[in-house]
Amino acid sequence: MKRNKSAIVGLIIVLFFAILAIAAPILPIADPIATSWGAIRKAPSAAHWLGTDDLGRDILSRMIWGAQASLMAGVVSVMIAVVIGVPFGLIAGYFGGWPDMIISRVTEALLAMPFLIMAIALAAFLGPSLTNAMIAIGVSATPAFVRLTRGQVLSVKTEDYVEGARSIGLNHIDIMTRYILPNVFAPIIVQATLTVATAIIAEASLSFLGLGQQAPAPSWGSMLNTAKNFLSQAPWMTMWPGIAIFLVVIGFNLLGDGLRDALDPREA
Amino acid sequence: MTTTAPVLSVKNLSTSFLVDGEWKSVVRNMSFDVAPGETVAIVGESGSGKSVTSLSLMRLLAPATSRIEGEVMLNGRNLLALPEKEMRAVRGNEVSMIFQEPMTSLNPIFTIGRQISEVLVRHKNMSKAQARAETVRLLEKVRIPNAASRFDEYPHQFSGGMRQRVMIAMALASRPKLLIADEPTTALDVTIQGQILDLIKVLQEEEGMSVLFITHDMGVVAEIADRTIVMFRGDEVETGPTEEIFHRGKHPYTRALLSAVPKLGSMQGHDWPTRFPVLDATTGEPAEPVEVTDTVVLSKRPVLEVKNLVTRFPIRSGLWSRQTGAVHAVENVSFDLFQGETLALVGESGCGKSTTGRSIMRLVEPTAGNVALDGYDVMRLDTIGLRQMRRSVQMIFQDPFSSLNPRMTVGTAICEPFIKHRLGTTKQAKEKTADLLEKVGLSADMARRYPHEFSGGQRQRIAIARALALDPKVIVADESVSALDVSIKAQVCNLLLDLQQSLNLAFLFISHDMAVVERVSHRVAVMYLGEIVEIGPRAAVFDNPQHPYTKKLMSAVPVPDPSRRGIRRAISNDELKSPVRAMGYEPPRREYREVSPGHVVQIG
Amino acid sequence: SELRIGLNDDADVLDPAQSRTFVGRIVYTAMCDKLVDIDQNMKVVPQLATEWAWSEEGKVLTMKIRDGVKFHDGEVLDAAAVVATIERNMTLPESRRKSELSSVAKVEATGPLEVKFTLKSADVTLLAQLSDRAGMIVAPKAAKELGANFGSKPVCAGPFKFVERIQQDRIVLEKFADYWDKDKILVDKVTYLPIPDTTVKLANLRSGDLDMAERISASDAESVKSDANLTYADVIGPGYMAMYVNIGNGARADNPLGKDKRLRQAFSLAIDRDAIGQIVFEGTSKAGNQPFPPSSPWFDKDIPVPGRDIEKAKQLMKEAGYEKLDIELQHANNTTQTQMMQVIQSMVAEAGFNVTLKATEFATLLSEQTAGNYQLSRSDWSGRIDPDGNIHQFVTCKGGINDVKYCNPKVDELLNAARASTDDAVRKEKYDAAMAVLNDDMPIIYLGHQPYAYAISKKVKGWAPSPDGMIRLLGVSKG
Amino acid sequence: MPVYIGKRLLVAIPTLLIISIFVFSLQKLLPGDPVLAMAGEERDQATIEFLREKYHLNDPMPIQYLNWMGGVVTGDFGVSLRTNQPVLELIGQKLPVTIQLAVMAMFFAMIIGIPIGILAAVKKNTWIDYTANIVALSGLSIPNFWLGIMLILLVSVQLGWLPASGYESIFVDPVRSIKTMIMPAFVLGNALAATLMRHTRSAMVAVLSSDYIRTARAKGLSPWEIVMSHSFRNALLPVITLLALLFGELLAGAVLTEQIFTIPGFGKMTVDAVFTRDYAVVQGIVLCTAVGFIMMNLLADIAYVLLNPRLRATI
Ligand SMILES: Nc1ncnc2c1ncn2[C@@H]1O[C@H](COP(=O)(O)OP(=O)(O)OP(=O)(O)O)[C@@H](O)[C@H]1O
Ligand SMILES: Nc1ncnc2c1ncn2[C@@H]1O[C@H](COP(=O)(O)OP(=O)(O)OP(=O)(O)O)[C@@H](O)[C@H]1O
Ligand SMILES: [Mg+2]
Ligand SMILES: [Mg+2]
Repeated sequence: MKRNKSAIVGLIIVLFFAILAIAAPILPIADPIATSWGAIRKAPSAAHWLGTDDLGRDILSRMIWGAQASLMAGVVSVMIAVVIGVPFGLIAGYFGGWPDMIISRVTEALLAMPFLIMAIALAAFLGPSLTNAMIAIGVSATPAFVRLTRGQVLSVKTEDYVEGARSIGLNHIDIMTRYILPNVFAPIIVQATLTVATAIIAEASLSFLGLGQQAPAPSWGSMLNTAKNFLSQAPWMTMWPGIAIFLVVIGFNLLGDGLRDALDPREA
Repeated sequence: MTTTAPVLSVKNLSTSFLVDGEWKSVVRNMSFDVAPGETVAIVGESGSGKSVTSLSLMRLLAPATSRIEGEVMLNGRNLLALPEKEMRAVRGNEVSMIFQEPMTSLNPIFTIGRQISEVLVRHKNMSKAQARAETVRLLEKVRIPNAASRFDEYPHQFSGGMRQRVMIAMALASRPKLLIADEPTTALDVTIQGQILDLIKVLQEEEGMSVLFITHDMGVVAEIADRTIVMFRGDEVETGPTEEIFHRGKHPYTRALLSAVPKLGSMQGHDWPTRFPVLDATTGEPAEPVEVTDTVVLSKRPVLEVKNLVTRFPIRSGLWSRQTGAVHAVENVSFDLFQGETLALVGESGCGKSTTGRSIMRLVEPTAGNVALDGYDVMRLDTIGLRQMRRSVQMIFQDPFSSLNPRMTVGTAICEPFIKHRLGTTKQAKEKTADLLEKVGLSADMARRYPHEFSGGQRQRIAIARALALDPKVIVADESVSALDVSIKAQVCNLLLDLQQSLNLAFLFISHDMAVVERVSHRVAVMYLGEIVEIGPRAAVFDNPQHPYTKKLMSAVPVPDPSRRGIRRAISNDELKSPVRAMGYEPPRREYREVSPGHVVQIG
Repeated sequence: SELRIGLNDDADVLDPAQSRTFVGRIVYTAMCDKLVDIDQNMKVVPQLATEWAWSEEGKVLTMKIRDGVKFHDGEVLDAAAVVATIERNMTLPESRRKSELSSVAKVEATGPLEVKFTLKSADVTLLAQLSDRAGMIVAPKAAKELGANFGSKPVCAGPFKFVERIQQDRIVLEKFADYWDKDKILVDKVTYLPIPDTTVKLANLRSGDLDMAERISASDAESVKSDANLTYADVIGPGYMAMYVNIGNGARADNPLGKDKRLRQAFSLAIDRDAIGQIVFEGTSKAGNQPFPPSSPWFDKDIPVPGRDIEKAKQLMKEAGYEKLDIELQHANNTTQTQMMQVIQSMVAEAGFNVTLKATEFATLLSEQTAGNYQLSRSDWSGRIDPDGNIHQFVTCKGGINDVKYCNPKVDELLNAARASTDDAVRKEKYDAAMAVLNDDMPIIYLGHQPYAYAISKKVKGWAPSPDGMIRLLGVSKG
Repeated sequence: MPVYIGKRLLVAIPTLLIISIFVFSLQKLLPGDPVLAMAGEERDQATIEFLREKYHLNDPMPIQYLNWMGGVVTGDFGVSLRTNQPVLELIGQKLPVTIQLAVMAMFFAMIIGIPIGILAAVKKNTWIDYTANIVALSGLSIPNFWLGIMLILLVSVQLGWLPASGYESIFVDPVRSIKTMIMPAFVLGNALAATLMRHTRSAMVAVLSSDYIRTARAKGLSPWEIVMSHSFRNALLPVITLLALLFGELLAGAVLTEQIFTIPGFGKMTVDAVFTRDYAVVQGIVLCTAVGFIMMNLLADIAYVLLNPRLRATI
């Protein structure tokens, strides 16, 4: 019960930002890319609730518009990682043998590859766009999910109910999707909610390489990146995106905990 | 007997749990005494509050979500009022406890020795070396062979029975005044159960301690307890000397409980399996037990023919994991099973019963042998054929808790095979599910629930319903009732018998519970170290056991008759013989003798 | 006493023949003396060469070498050493100095302390080249021994000698006791530390871990000025900031901006160069429209830095037949550039240019620019002492870095002529004429000139910034 | 055990081969010409041609690959295009730095993440648990550069306790070496702590509800003894794999942190090499981190097995 309360708090936080992101075009806020040379790096005030940035743009409005890119970057790339990583982990863990050998080796190789290199390569390959940034982040987050899933599957596949599934004549796909997958989801959710944070921050470094949200369109990550240069002159430029990322991370983690419990009929 | 002051005196003990923000009372107004040297048993069906009572005495429940009221006097001190720190000095010292699950109650990553000597270091201020010496002594006392050398071994290197003995050693380490044993033998098979019970009795005499023994096995109660407390849904419904309770139990529930107890030898004179008498727990009125009609069809070819089945699990080690040996789990097993017949497969833990069942279904690949189902050679089937075959043979797994997917509603679980084998539409599948649920005595609207929302007995029935979904001809029932408590055990057995009668099913009934086997089977096969050492009609095997192992098995069964309480088995501390053989081991050729028609015994 | 200097990034190979980076040059300033140096007014002054003379219409250059100069390893620096070094620069396969010395036909010792350069054709820019890496004289023995690996243990004749280098961490030099002008060496040890993050650089300065930091960010200027322990100094460098328009480099040149100079002029007019300086550089930079800063004697005063004129820009657009124009602008992915490009993006939007920014890391930018895979590309030129170095190679038809592939015979003629003359007045005339053409064709849109900004601990005495951005340490002490 | 290790090392060979092919094909995959970046501002054509020849960049890729691999197996990783330094020597310079940073960061991550994780598990669903979660997650979401610079400003500039940046070899001046690493290691470790904390917590929750913990309580052990001796090691088991993963990540380089504190480690070198397309260096680093990664995993698995007696017999 208590647990669900915190899940609801998480849901509210995430929804709050999601709604902001979606409603950005209709909210009565300033144009996020309208520069104002007369209002450069102004501290929060009545006119600009969260202050202005290095080009005199309204930070509040940039935060709201940026929510879209950042949430997308966080959620979509994690989804990509899950959608690729989990099935491969499932196959490696379930079948063992050479599929496992191949998947594990490639996973290890990918893990050893610096993110930056993969990102540049993908940027060159796929061309610059937010979508491709998400793909890049997703792909580089994948190995962790493969490993995690594989490890879980190894323990779940020895459960009696898996043998039970075989005994009623189910095929491998059915067993994997209906018996194993639902029972390995808990740690995957924990990992996914943690990865959301990494992904949001990673988007910034990719936009820097020309792969993510391109200037002047805002994202929290790239706002942070810019703010880095004005840490002492305009601390609020760092503060707001920092706080937003923090809240979203908390939100997703609480939600993840709740989701994990909700997916587990024993906890409900 | 209780002339001296009691060691433990419980007054108005009530326990409640905080569930969904509300206090739910689970144990109410328990009052009882335990005198020095006395053994008191608490019996009752699953969920009646036995474990909660014992945990309350030890104050081992999570304080945040539980509330314990009343008075627990241990040698004049109220345990419930002690500060936690002092309570810690009581736990494991004055009162110690043995838990139900020997497999999980020991920390897997510490040595046995350390876990025992910890108690001595903690409570007796012994040095490491002293504790070690004392631990070895204790291990010897509980008859662990080579105690000194096994001090540094880990739990997984011990068999279940030995682990339970380790738990006992641990509990006895500080020479407690009171030992609380919560179902210490339920998970064990009869031979080991017998050993453990005897061990407790002997030690109790030597140390003069009192024992609070929790169980739902009336046979065990009869054998061990001086006095018995019967619990029913959180209430203490009856207390008295064991004999009183057994012979003159007043409460209807007590009588219901007793009548449900299968007694070995009670089937003498019956030709066919017989349903258990069912008593109404509130009125205590028995329903007449009905003898089942003859269902066996001997005229046709057996539905299942097993010939020279061998299953071995390779053991690999060394460089490149070369095979160095094998577990000979099933060795040259042959038998037939006729339509409508129940063949029981009995034997001690690890003798290969489950593996036999799984090999027949090719859930493990047998090493050699033939299995014919309705005349078709199961061993030659390809993947598709195998899937088809599995429509005809179904298995009910040993453990109802773990054999259902915890994240699938039972409705989905039951209709899944039906849908996957394309036997009908979704609607038909729903109808079938409802029908099956009712058939196994549940209601159709339970289909939406998840496995954890059912009791063990109900879950076992769900497993049965699922097995029936494909209208199989043969059901392999692996220890389907062993883990259930008496009343439910009776219900499930009755259910199986009913189903056999109405659907003409053949059962391969795997069990180590001899009393149940006697009641439900037509024929019995006794397995020992992977081989069938004796097989024959039930009456022949039970009344005239030939093989020494069969005899040992029979004698180990506790008899629910308090008058036999003094009787001791010869205590043996032999471990299970191992079915592990080195590479190149040739199983000896076995000779068999037919004692009477169909009753065959291995003679060498 | 030890002087600790924070550099913006790490140097590359420490071999004057091979090195390419700006920070490398900063280190050489302390380690390797050159034939000639430049002074505060960018005039060439003696260093290892005490005097020199041009003859035969600028085809022969004779230099007198300073007497009594020793290399760090004790070897004597004489004419032979100079010849060896110049030849090394011209012939070492790895040498990056070849193009700088491409006009040299022959170099020979005409006396123990006299060197003669014979040129293929008149090239007055040579002197300026010799004031930089091409003119740094290295110890012949060491250079021979180490060959291309000279950078691992460079031996020169500067005031400080090499001690050790840990990549990305530090370069340590110590006082050279036998330096020819050793009285001016007032510190015992110099350590260069690459610290890319400007905030961190300042923090190090404030905590006393650094004595001096180069290229601090403009946004920190104010706080440095207000810090009682620090001094702020800046100087406009010889380089420029510009945007290159793809005029004729491959298929992507085929776009309105590349084809129609009116659009380029409109683009340039839509930019408020002063505002950029204020917003991005806090007023420390200089607005500009030519390859030389307005303060330079080479600046063509007839083409003043234009103010922003949106109306005119729109007018030009209309003439070219456009209301709106989509343009893709690639730029290096550092924050200052990103900021600057966003400013420009929003400025030119008012004239109807719809600019899409494409941040690229530098290596990619470079290859895209060379390959012509861009429409508008933003990059900087660090600048050369001689005006030729800022313009010739960019816009002459065969220019080595003519990435815009601009080709105008008239411009070629003017710029080649400017090279040949030793008379500054003549040269200026030619450059002005070329500038007039270029300003009209506008293949390169110049934006302005970046400052070199320094923060120096008050403990450091006797230091002033040089217009070439180098950190000269003679006469500098630390109290 | 030696056999097990040997086997693991053998299967590492294909992994390394895959990685070497991956990393080698980068030359083709990444845009940007290494030679252009090397040629200097003037990009002299002759120099460019010379460099291409010198570094065999004109050879067909398979030949280049084989040449390179041939070098690698004989211990020659080529030279840096940028600085002419042998790659092996460069790695030799950076590796100790990176390892020191990684070890110290791991130390911080562990002393923050594990105790908080344990505490949160013991006090599950209380305000302590919630606070612990928030503290740990804030470590994950506070930007590294912000924390780093704030620390520099506070600890170095204001208080003058620690050097603001730089690096000193631990063999030359251990005290200063540790001092310069404290802040960067903390910044890095702090970010990892969240992951460690969340996983420790869930492992610990599972352990605390197990039967043998009830047994331990029934023996009269104090909560402290139970947590420290009976649960901790058990909960550590699943965390070990994670530790290896995290440590591997650290080896691969903590670019931003190294940059802020100007620590000459792998991360900075990788970034510089990637940005200047100094492929010999990139390849060397990636291979080296891959080996490190494989070793860490191996160590983790060995630790896992050693801590888990049930598995001990299997290897
Ligand atoms: N921690 C708890 N919180 C809430 N309810 C509990 C808790 N522990 C036990 N119960 C409930 O208390 C009741 C009594 O449980 P208890 O474990 O004492 O049964 P038992 O008699 O030991 O049964 P069994 O024979 O199956 O061991 C059950 O209904 C159970 O669901
Ligand atoms: N997959 C396996 N790999 C190796 N050995 C196995 C495997 N399955 C079972 N065994 C071994 O085969 C033997 C027979 O096991 P089986 O499960 O058939 O015993 P059982 O008679 O069903 O015992 P229980 O009454 O405890 O269920 C045991 O020694 C067991 O350890
Ligand atoms: Mg119980
Ligand atoms: Mg079994």
